Amino acid sequence: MIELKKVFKQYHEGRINEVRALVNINLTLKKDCITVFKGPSGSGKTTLLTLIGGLSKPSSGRILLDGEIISNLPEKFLAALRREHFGFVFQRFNLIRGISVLENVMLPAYPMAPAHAPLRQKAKDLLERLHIPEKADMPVDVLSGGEAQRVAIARALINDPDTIIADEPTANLDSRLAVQFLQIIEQLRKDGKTIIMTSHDPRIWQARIVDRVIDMEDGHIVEENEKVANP
Amino acid sequence: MTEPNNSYQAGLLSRLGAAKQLYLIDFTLGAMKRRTGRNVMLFSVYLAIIFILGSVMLFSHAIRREAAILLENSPELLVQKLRMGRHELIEGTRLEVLRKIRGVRQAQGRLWGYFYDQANGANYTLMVPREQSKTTAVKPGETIIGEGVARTKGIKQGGYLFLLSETGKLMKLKVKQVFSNQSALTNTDLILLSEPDYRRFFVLPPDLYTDLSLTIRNKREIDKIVEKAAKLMPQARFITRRDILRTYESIFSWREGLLLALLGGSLIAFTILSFDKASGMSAEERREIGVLKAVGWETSDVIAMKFWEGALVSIGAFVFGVALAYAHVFFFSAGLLEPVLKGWAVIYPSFTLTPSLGGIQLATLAFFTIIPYTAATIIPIWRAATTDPDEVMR
Amino acid sequence: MMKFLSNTMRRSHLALAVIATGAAGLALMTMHAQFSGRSSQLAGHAALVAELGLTDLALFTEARYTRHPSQADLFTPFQDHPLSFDHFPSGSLVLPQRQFGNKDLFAESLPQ
Amino acid sequence: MIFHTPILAMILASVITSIIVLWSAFFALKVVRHWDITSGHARQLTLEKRTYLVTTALKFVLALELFSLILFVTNADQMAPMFTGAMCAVGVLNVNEYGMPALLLKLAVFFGASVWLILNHADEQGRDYPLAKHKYALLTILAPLVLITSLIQFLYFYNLHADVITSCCSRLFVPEGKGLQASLSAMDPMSALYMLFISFGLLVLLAFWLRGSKRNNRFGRALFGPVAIGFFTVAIIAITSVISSYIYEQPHHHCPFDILKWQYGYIGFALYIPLFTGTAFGLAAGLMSLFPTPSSLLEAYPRMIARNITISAVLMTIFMAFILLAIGRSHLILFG
Repeated sequence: MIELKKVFKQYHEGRINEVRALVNINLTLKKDCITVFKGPSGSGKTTLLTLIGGLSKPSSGRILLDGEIISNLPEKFLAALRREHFGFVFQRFNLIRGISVLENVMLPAYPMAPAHAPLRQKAKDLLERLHIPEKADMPVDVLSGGEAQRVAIARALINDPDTIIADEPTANLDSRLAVQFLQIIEQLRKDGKTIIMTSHDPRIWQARIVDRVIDMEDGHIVEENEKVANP
Repeated sequence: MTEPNNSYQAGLLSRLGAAKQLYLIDFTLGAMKRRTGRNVMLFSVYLAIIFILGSVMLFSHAIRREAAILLENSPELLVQKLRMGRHELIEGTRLEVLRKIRGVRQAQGRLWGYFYDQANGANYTLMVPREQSKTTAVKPGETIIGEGVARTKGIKQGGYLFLLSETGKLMKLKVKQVFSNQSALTNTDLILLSEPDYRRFFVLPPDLYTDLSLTIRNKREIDKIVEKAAKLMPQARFITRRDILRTYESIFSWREGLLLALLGGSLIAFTILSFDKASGMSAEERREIGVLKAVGWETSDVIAMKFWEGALVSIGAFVFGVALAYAHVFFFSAGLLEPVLKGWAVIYPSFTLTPSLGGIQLATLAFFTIIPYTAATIIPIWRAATTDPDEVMR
Repeated sequence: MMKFLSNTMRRSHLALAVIATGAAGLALMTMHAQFSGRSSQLAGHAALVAELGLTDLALFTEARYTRHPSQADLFTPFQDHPLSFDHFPSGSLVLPQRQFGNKDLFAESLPQ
Repeated sequence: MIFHTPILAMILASVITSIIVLWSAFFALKVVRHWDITSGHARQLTLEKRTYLVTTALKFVLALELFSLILFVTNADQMAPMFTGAMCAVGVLNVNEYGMPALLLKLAVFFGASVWLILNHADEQGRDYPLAKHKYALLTILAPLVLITSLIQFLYFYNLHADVITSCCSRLFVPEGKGLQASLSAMDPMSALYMLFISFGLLVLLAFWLRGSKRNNRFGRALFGPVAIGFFTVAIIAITSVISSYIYEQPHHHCPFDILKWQYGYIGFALYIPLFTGTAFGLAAGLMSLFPTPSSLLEAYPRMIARNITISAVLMTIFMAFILLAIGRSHLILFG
């Protein structure tokens, strides 16, 4: 369970190009539900995602994960926390060229240096589950948009995180692939994962499986509608 | 929030453990594949520098060691007469004076000098072997020549050597033997003559010698003996075996230092190159590091990974550079360095050095190449590794 | 072949194997140097030097003071011209004999 | 000044080390002044980022200093023939008055850098860089030490003239002589050996007592530092006065450096590496217990000190094992 208390975030503090990305955010995100932040670009939803996922620190205020303050942890512990709790799916997938698809999936586990063979097998199984096992040993350049996203999802799952954070997941996908993406998300929710996404794609925040939609504008939370517990 | 999953004990072992480093190397080599052009260029420059530096150092060290071993057998004490500061022939009568000094086992005159051969502009060293020499004894009309002489005059064993003496007469000598390449380093330009032939060739009165050589009974007394001899012959110059050894020690270390100072320039250029290469971060590389940190890599993991990139290039270039230098100096007898050493001499010994390679040389070479390179990449690697993870979301 | 290697063998194993062979090569060279250092060839050469009483290496045969640096007097390079330190290329590589035997004729002129 | 390539290499290395440590010290001053873990302020973030640079730089410096120390001794040994009267490294180090101080300072820098890195490793376990102020204060002491060492080492090389008459082992390590080396070998072999075993026993006893005791007696743990240094000195004296004679199988050969040579199977390394690292861990444990236990490392901190003490004791035991091996293998019978 993630709580944000009186969180502010400015970039380039004190300089002329100071940008106030987030203003006085107070938020509690419960486990085992799908939350979507919607709003125009520049509304601060991506910045909020970086704070929740421990990618950056707030200028002021506190962020708690399961009751423990994580906003002033040294970077080393923040990274350990990311490894353990969060799986990221980026808008542009951000797969790394030069290493094979399988290695891209295994990458987040490198710092903990588990045994090599079981890790390879685990990555293969993940690719299997996402229906792209045949591309394991190929470079990432051969992947299509949809395939690249599924590899990115497999990478996000390799460390068995309890929360998946996706930034504009369907921005580069056509409607068929978007539906497939939602099916994967639904399956992950059944597996007990918490999903946090940002999107300005109606197909996402209007989807029935979404539990909570939070509307944001200019760094503020505008209004929120909590769905009644979906069937 | 539980303690990070690796408890303190396991954390230490796995974090420092080899398993993690292997994963980092996996990633580094993969990432390096993308920028092969730049890496190959850096590797070849690195290899060339280590090859050149290695050749100079190995050659100098080997020849210094060989000189020390060989010249350990040079005469213990030599006496030269000087007049007007110039080397002058010394009278045989001086031998009795020197033989009277306590501690001198034996004193004998030496006859050696130079001969400039108009035909090919070469300088030969003519010498009379000492009485006690057996294998190098030469009867009148015979000669033993160094391989350089045989090579430049195109004569073989059994053939005849003709020398035009100052008196205009031609001296004909039968070549009894030619010294092999193995001893070329000290006798490539040597021509041994019997004493009568030598005196006839240079028109020398019977009692004059080039210098006198003394053998001393007890090594530690040399300084004492030199003092006494200096009182007897104030104007003479005394050269001990130690002087000879120290001459060569300082010649070669001075020269090696000179060459390294010259190469220092290229070293600095190379360090700047590596600094620039490491800090030349494309946007893609910066984003890539952002991704690594986002998916859970710590800054120290990224630093270790980047360090491995430099280390693999360094170690690879060092190992193969030294191997090439070793082969170049000891199997091709430093062919590339020959023009530098040869200068304008006509005769240059075709010698093969006894191979010598020690820990100190490897360490010194590493200090000159790997250390500056690694030092130069510390700051760029750190700057790369501290890119903010959230850059990847922007 | 490389494709096969990089698939089954991890890149790190491959890289470390290459470096290990390289290091083994270096160790081999050091042993080779150690071993051939004691070869008879050197001993034969040393005996010759002892027998003939040779004093210098025949590396630079251009002039007296470069052929026999330990024997030539300090003046030899000057004999052609008082200021011409020496003009043979190898002269730039050979440090003039500073000790000049035990009696420093021109002690005060030698740089301290 | 002898234009000798290993010398040029060591001077280059000392210049690089001095530049890096000097820069890190300036950074350390800034940390000691502005370090405030609670503020999310931009400056605190850059300071945190800078800590990584300092740690990486000092790891590089420690590795470089270790190799430089080994090269310093082995090169001195190889240059012995250039000096009349020098038979081994000791003779070469005595060519001028900067030799021995240079060696001792290099040792001090090695210990300083390794203690800093052990301290840094402990600091990294804490959630809020608990020991940051302490380790950077230590850095501001380490920096001048490195500068002085580089200077003394340069002065030593600069005043190295080929034809200087120097005195070496046979004349130096003779008990009647004066100076540091003489006192080292003044100890007669028997009592040196007793001293060695007694101080080893004391060290291991202290280690066990500290491990056993539940109470976190900081004084006892702080004592371990000086005990480690004490044992180190006794070990060096023992090696010089008695163990070396065993290894060389000659009662009068006391040189502590020749044992690094291949003729003696590099036993010198087998002795010195565990001894040096053991002393470093002992020192680190002693120093760490001087600092108050940081709040964020309440139970981890004492455990780390205890762990360092154990590692130090284990390394010293390995060292003693090699000592016994050296004595056992030697045909020399010194007493009885």
